[in-house]
Parts: sequence; C-alpha cells; structure tokens
Amino acid sequence: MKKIINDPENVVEESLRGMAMAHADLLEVHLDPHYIVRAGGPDEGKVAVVSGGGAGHEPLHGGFVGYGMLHAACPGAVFTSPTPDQVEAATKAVDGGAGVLHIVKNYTGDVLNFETAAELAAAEGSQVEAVVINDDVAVKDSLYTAGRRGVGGTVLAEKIVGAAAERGDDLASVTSLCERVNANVRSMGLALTSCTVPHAGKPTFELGEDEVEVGIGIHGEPGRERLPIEPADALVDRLLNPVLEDLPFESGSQVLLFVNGMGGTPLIELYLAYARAEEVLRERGISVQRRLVGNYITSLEMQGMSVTLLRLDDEMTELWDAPVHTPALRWGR
Amino acid sequence: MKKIINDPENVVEESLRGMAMAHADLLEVHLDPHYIVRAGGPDEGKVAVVSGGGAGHEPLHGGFVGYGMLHAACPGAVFTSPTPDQVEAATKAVDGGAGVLHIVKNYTGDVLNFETAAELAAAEGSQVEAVVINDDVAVKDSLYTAGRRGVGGTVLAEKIVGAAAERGDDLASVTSLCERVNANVRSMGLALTSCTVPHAGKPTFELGEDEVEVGIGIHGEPGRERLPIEPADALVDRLLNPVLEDLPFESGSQVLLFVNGMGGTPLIELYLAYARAEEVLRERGISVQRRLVGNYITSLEMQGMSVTLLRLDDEMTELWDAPVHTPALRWGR
Amino acid sequence: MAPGESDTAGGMATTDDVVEAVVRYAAVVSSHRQELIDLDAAIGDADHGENMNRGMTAAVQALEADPPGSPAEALKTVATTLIRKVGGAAGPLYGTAFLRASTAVQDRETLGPDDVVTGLRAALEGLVSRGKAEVGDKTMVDAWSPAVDAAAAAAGDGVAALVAAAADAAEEGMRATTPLVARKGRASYLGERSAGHQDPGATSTALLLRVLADLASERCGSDAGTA
Amino acid sequence: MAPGESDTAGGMATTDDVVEAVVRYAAVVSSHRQELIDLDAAIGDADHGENMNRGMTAAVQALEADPPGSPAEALKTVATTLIRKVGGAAGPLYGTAFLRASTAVQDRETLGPDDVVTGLRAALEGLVSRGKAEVGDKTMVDAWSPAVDAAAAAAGDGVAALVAAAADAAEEGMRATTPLVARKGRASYLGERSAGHQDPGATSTALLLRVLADLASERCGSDAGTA
Ligand SMILES: Nc1ncnc2c1ncn2[C@@H]1O[C@H](COP(=O)(O)OP(=O)(O)O)[C@@H](O)[C@H]1O
Ligand SMILES: Nc1ncnc2c1ncn2[C@@H]1O[C@H](COP(=O)(O)OP(=O)(O)O)[C@@H](O)[C@H]1O
Ligand SMILES: [Mg+2]
Ligand SMILES: [Mg+2]
Ligand SMILES: [Mg+2]
Ligand SMILES: [Mg+2]
Repeated sequence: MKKIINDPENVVEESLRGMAMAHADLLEVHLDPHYIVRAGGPDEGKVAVVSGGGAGHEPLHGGFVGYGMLHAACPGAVFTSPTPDQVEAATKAVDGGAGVLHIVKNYTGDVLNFETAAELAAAEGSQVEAVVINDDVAVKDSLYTAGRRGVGGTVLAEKIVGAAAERGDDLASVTSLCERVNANVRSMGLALTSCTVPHAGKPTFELGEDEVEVGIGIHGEPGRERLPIEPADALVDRLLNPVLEDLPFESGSQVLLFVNGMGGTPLIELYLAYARAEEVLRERGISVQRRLVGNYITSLEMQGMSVTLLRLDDEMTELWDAPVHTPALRWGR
Repeated sequence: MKKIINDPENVVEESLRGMAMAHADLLEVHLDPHYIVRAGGPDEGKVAVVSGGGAGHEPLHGGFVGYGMLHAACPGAVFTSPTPDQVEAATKAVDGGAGVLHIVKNYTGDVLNFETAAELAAAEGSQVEAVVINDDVAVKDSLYTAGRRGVGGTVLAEKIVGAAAERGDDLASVTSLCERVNANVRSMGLALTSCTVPHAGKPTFELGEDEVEVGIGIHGEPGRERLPIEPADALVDRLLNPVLEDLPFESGSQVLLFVNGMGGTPLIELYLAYARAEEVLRERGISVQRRLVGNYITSLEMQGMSVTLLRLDDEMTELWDAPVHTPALRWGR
Repeated sequence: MAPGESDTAGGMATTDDVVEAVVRYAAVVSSHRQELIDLDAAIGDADHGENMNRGMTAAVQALEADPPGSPAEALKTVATTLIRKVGGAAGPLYGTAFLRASTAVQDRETLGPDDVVTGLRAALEGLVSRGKAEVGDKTMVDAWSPAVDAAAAAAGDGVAALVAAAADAAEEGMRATTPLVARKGRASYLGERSAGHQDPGATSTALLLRVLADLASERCGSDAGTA
Repeated sequence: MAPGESDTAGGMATTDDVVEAVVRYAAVVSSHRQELIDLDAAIGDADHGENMNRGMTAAVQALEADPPGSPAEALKTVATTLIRKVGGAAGPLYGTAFLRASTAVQDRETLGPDDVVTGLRAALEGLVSRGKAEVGDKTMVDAWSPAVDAAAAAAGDGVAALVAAAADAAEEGMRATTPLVARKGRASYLGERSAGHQDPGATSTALLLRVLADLASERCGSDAGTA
C-alpha cells in the first residue's frame, strides 16, 4: 500500500485537520465526534441540510459544506458510515429551528445510523426528515434486497436541495424536492483499478491488466461483471445505456450530465469520456442543459468513472444555477 | 496500460472535444491547430495572457482559460510542448491590441517553440513578451544547464497575472508582475507511482512498492532520488524544507501555500499533507495568507504531490482574490 | 454472591462472566481482524474486521471505565458503544442485538439457561427488526438464527451445553452462507458474484458464540451437560 | 539531368536522393520508435520516438504533397514541417538543423562532397545556436559534432565515404553519451542519475547519418572512396 498518510488509524482525522486549515473561512471542523459545519453557526429560520457517509469519497461530503449546499457533513471511518453520535451532533449544531433534512446514501449502515441519529435528535426537539438516495442502476432494485446504492446522484441532490434550503423553502418542500431529484437521477460506474482501504493495507480486489469492473459502487465493492477493457467510447456506452433505459430518458428530455472520476482518473480521460457521453445523448435527442465533469464522489485512489444523468425541470435548473460557495463547488459568489 | 481512451493518437483531440462540449459557455476550442480561447473573441485594449505546454497536466492550461486568468492555452501532444503554429494562432486570436504575454514553463522544447511562435506573431504585428517560469527547486540551477523546470508556480502566476491583465494593466506591467511572481515562488514534487504516456504504452519508470521518487517534474521524468517511502509528514518535510531554504522564506513572510496532486492522488491525502505543511510554516512563523489544495498541475494518472510556496505582497494577494471564472478555478462571480 | 465471584460452575452466568466474554471476544476479533477484512473485501468493502475491532475495543474500554452492576448493564454498555461509536452496518446491527438482549434479561442478577436463550433470541429479533434480513439472505442472521434454535433445543442441558450447541450451529450457518447469493447488505450489490464467498458478519457471529461456548465450558468443567 | 535521375553514383546527391533519404529516415524512425521512447523514458519523458515519428511522417507527407525542386527545397520542407508541426525539443532543434542545411546549399542543384559537409556543419551550427549545448552535455550535439568533423576530414573521399565516416563518428558519439551527466535538455533534471543511459536525441541523430551512409553506399556501389 502506497499512500501519502502517516498511520491508517489517523487518516480521516488528519485529513479533516487539513480541511479545517485550508478552509477556515468556510468551515468549522469538529474532531470529537467528527463533523463539519459551515463557519458562523446555524442559519436561523432556514432548513438545514446534513449529509454524511464513510470517508474516502472526497470531496463528498465535507467539500460540499457551505453557502447554498450542505450545512453539515459527517465523515465516518474510511468507507464506514458515520455513527449516530456524529450525525446527532451535526444535526443539533446546524438546526436553525426550521428543521433538518438528512440526505442519506442507500447503504444498510448509512440508513441504520442516520435513522438512529434522527431518533436521538428528534428526542431532543429537532424536526428531522430523511431522503435516501438510490440512483445506481448497476444494482437490481427489489423489495427483497438492500436495493440500489446511492452514488453520483447524491452530489446533484445536495447542490439542488441545498439551494432550495438557502432560498428559504420549508422542510416539507425541501424534502419533497430531494425525493424528486432522487426519482429523476440515475448513475452507473466502472473501475480500471481497485482502491486500497488504508486499514486493510492491500487492494480490495485485483484486476488484470486487461480487465475492468463494470457496475462498481464507491467503496471498492467489486462490480456486477468483470470484462475485458474496451475503448473509452464502448465503456461510456456500457454505463450510459443502462442509465438511459432505466428511467427512461427520452428524446426531448432536458438533462444534467455528470461524468465523475473515481479519484485516480485524470481529467484528460474524464473529458474524453464526457465527449462520447454528450454525443450519444445528442444522437438520442436528449438535450444536455447542464454539465459537471471531475472527481466529485470518489473511491480513494481508484481509477474509473461514473456517469450520472438527471432529468431536469425548470426549478431544478434554477436551483442548480443558484450561487454556491463550498470548497469543491463554487459559483455565483 | 489501462486508460479511459480510444486510441493513443487521439487522446488530446478527443479530450479537447469534451472540454468544448462541457464548457461551451466559457471556451472556444480550436482543433486545427489545437488551441483554446475564451468564448467571445479578443478583449479589445487589454493585454492577453497565453500559456501552453504538453497535454497531460490537466486542468493546466486549458482549464485556466476564462475571465480573470488566461486568454488562450495551447496543448501540445501529451508531454510535448506545443508547436509554434499553435501558439502563433492562439496569440493572434486573442491579441486585443494591447499586446500578448506568453507564460512559458522552463523546458527546452517549450522555450524554443514559444520563441519561434513569438517571432512569427511579431512578424505579423503582435507585440509579444514572454516570461519563463522556473520554480522547481529539485533542479540545480546553473548557467550551464537547462535550468529549473516550471511547475506549480505556473498556476499561481497564471491566476495573478491574468487578474492584472483583466483590470487593464499594460504589457510592461503585466510582464514585470509575472517576473515578480516567478521570483517569489518555489516548488518541489514527489511521486508514489509513475504515469503512463499513452503512446508509450507502459509506465515511464518503475517504482517498488516501498519507494518514492523525490524531486520529480510533471512529465514522469524520474526525480533526483529514489527513497524508501516514509510517513506523510516526513514526505511533506522533504518537499517543504528545500523550498523554504531556497528563496529563503523567513519568519514574518506572508505566503500562499499550494498543495498540488499529481493526478492520481485523492483529496483525502492532499488535505492530510496540507495539514502538515501549514503546521510547519506556522512553527517557523510564516503566515499562510492564501491556500490552494487539489489536482491543478498533474502528470496524467501519477500518484504524488508537489508543494508550492509563493511569497505574497499586497498586490499579489489582491490579484489572487480577484474574480476568476474558468473551468478549474472559479470565485467571485 | 460477592462481586467478582463466578457462579457459572452452577450453570449461571454472572456479570463478570459477561464482561469476561466481551473481553475475550474483543481479543478474538482483534486476532481475526485481517481475516474478517479479507472476507469483506471479497464481497463488500474491506472494513468488517476493522469495524468490529474498533467497536469491541471501545466496548471493553467502556466496561472498564464504568463497571456494570448486572449482566443487563454490561450488555447495554456494549450495545450503546457499538451503536454510537462504530458506524457501518455491523455497529447498529450488533448494537441492537446486544441492546435487545440486555432488555430481555433486565431484571436478572445472574443468567441461567433460559435467560441465555431468551437473550440470544431477543438479540436475533433485534437484528432482524433493524436489518430486515431473513435466513438465506447471506448475512449474520444465517449464523444467529440456527444458533438460537439450537440453544433453545438444548436449554434443558444447562448454559454450557446450550451455548456449545449454539456455537456449532452458528458455525454451520456461517459455512452455509458460502454458496448463497446475497440479498441484503453490501454483498447484495454483487448479485450472482456474491456466491462462493463466506459472509463476514456470519463469521464474526460464529466467533462470538464460540467465545461464549469456550468460556462456559471452562467455567463448568466437564459437567456442562448436567448443570 | 532529367528529374528523377540519380547522380549519386558520380558522388553528387540529387533532389530525389534527398527525398529518398527523408523517406528512409522516416521508416527507420518508425521502426525505432519504441526504442527511442524507451531511451527517453529512462532519462526524459518517453516521447522522443513519438515526436520524431510524428515529425518525419509529416515531413514525408509534405514532400509528397509539394515535390521539391532542389535539395535545398527538400530540406526546407522538412525543416518547416519539423519546426511548425512537431513541438517538444526535437522539433525545433532538428527543424533548425534542416533549415540551416537548406540555406547553406540554397543554390545547388545537386550536392557534392563539399556541399554535404557544408550542409552538415550548418545543421550543427543551427542546432547549437538554438539549443546552446556543447559537446559533453549529453545531447544530440554529441553525435552531430564528431559526425561533422569526420565528414570534413573525409570530404576528399567523396559523398559516400564522408557520410560513412560521419555515421561511424555519430554512432561513437552516441555511445559516448552513456556515461555522461546531462547538462542540457530534460535529462539534466536527473543530475547524476542521468549517467548510465544513452541519449535519445544522439541516437536519432546516429540513425539519420546511418541512413545517409547506407543510401550513398547503395548509390555509389563499391567506388565510394573514389568518386
Ligand atoms: N440487513 C442486514 N441484516 C443483517 N445483517 C446484515 C445486513 N446487512 C449487512 N449485514 C451484515 O453486516 C456485515 C457487514 O458488516 P460491515 O462490513 O461492518 O458493514 P458495512 O457493510 O457497512 O461495511 C455483512 O457481512 C452482513 O453479515
Ligand atoms: N539544448 C539542447 N541542445 C541540443 N539537443 C538537445 C537540447 N535539449 C534536448 N536536446 C535533445 O533532445 C532530445 C529529446 O527530444 P524530445 O524527447 O523529442 O523532446 P522533449 O525533451 O521536449 O521531450 C534529447 O535526447 C537531446 O538529445
Ligand atoms: Mg463499510
Ligand atoms: Mg516531451
Ligand atoms: Mg464492510
Ligand atoms: Mg522527450
């Protein structure tokens, strides 16, 4: 294992200290328990949006705390959902009296821990709603399984919902908007290499020099299938087609296209993949209204990418465009 | 070699097409020859700032084209300086009558090709100045060698000088400001893994599982020494100490601290390294006024990092803070 | 009975026995940490050994910091620690199991065979109520469920015998997860590819019950079946 | 002399000979592409083979698109292509070399021994004026410089002999770069670690001169020394 770290035990904490120093103007970083809130205390009278999950997906979620997006983020250990203590502390810290929305990625651990935290916070007087994001079409959805994972759609939900909270929407509206985003977003990812969890010390899976894992999540979980590597265009099609079919996205749809890197894939490749993805959409008569390209929801140093498609309506587009000022996404101010 | 590409021949062109689609509001991307300019034509009466170099360092330079930063960028083949044709075409496309500044990283190829382009453009009536950035303290500087490489300092120079051009400074002032930035900036980098140049098809160098290359450049050139890997804090010190000694930076200095990823290193590690770097500076009484953490000048999928320190004066700080709107750096608008 | 004195020899588990079991399980988890990580790497995210290790280390510390006055208190301290400090799926699932076990034996000073069965059953019910997994979903329920059945069937033979039966059944359940296609937890994302790998949570469950069985058999000597 | 007819046999290089040399060099570069990349990977950035291949392919295309009327024109087309289309260090350096060679033989319809020497020397001077490298800096100059000296010394022996001498000297110069510590170009960044590796640019230079030598010897048959 080769990483720029000191001790696997302390990776999350030391990285949080770096975030605290690098973004002292934007963030307040708490270390016991771990959570990140906007500098300056709760927004009185506004709904607070809180998310979290295992560390190792940076900039998700801490990099999205700030004006117009999250009020708080709770990073667990690497790839381990945060504890109720963290989520409860963050929830109480940002509750400005108008209620708190938890945006939760659909993993058993995340769901259970956020549930417990919500109960604890509710017991102390916070009004808490939760929306579970489950946009990963690589996973078969069924009543009898854990269901789909939450992946790239989470970033888009956090931006759009954060903007609604910022403009003063109430908890019920913010919650139903978040559900609307979730209902309209689909993703799928692939890996060229595994990541290495620091405390595991070795790659989670081994891929041959000519293989890709298709249908991976964001925790180094192996994917649905292992295939021989193909040209980028074919790889993009492998991700985009199931996404397109699932909702379905149709000719005339207005969409946001998000090509995300898994952490170790350079921008030159992401833009190359982006070109193919937008081309395919154009051919299908789908109109790409907004775009995002970069490493936003990652799996440590994994090489790979995911494609996320969000069917936009006018309100979502307006909220996407609204000013945001976080370490990782910033525009309009 | 495992990459999200179609054909090594077309990596740069296909990636540029993706940039064009993803940033149609900001950029105009030309494919024959390759260069990127701001959408909307030249800024009449303002100095234009042009940079370029081999591709493979994304977001450098194309990702820095836009309001308040570059007017044009010329990406060569991967790790190969651009041709005079490219630079000449870009220079002519953005010349708004107040002259053009070429920001050139100090590599034999870059210097020669930009020189030729400047001659060609001058012959057609453009007023062209050039500043060569050479901030890499890993390379011994001497009259008898190729001198220091241009690395991380280039990003800072492009931002600060771009802001000066944006506010209307004349060519002589913009040029001397760029020289001032270069005189006050120092960098050094290390690699945990090699990168793989697409047309080479295999890693440029091989590193053992317990080795790092210290003093690398941004082209997969091997570094000055190969060492056993150490904890992050020790690695950061290895980069920071030569940087600090070189200028030197002293107690009371006001600095911008830039911790840069080489492309394959995830943010969680960069923030962790950042914490150590800022701590060391604090201990030395050096005041970190501004910060940048992320993958801004990269070597394809290389894992590693560089540390850049810029001694700020009030004008540089003001220009750093000035609004910028490019694909990769954006604030204030 | 004076604190610190053990009554397991008579087939009853004391507070100290429960604490000792927790301490031993923490040690077992620590020595199986990498194995549990490797199992989780194959069909999950390579953290189960780390999660359990972090959680059990914290549980032991919590018991040391604030020594419990009853078996139920000991179980509750473990539960709260796992729930509040571990995260992941294992934290709340094991935590809920311990919490329900604690509630089920709330008024007992020592635990007899029926208490142990009640506690184990409550743990399983807690687990299922939180995680919604059924037997055959390839989760820790596949180890817990046969263990509870075996314990209930052997309740008349005393604590040591019933936990021994439970441990055997848990191990069998654990091994039986290997061919299964997962329907719950992270392994379910792999679909058919999850088959052929043993479930990490079922493994940590089997380890837990084996710790109980070993401890009870030590305390009871050879009269396990006759207490 | 009719166009297309070769006078090398008489020790004079025609326009077609120059074009043929360029075509052959392009083929040689293409088949040594990976070797040049590997040499550059060791002490540079792994692109010299690609740069030269891209440049020479373009040069051949340019000569085909617009057939030159004189040796100087052929050389100039190659020069312009390398300068304007290749990038990197090799593009402008080789480009300048070809450009200066072209200027040096501007008024010649065919090239005799003295013209060839003049051309080679001008190429070297151009290279040095652009790159500022000296012999011993571990660059292509280390192959070019002894080649020019050897060519000059053998000028009296005719074109084939002088280019054969130049090729031998270039290869020796190329090999002599191995132990050197680089002072120019990308390899200089490695300091002491650049020692022990052969310079890629010196290698592509030696290949170029060997192409000239082989072509001249073919054209002249065995009377190379007596033209
Ligand atoms: N819904 C569930 N019900 C019961 N057990 C579950 C469920 N989901 C997961 N598990 C168990 O949890 C184990 C994984 O725990 P762990 O790796 O610590 O958490 P995570 O999956 O969050 O990384 C699985 O091996 C499985 O036995
Ligand atoms: N200043 C110089 N003078 C002469 N030759 C040089 C100089 N700098 C570099 N070279 C030659 O150029 C070669 C490298 O060319 P190439 O790899 O194509 O360009 P780059 O270094 O830009 O990647 C070196 O092997 C060396 O022979
Ligand atoms: Mg986990
Ligand atoms: Mg190069
Ligand atoms: Mg796990
Ligand atoms: Mg090179």
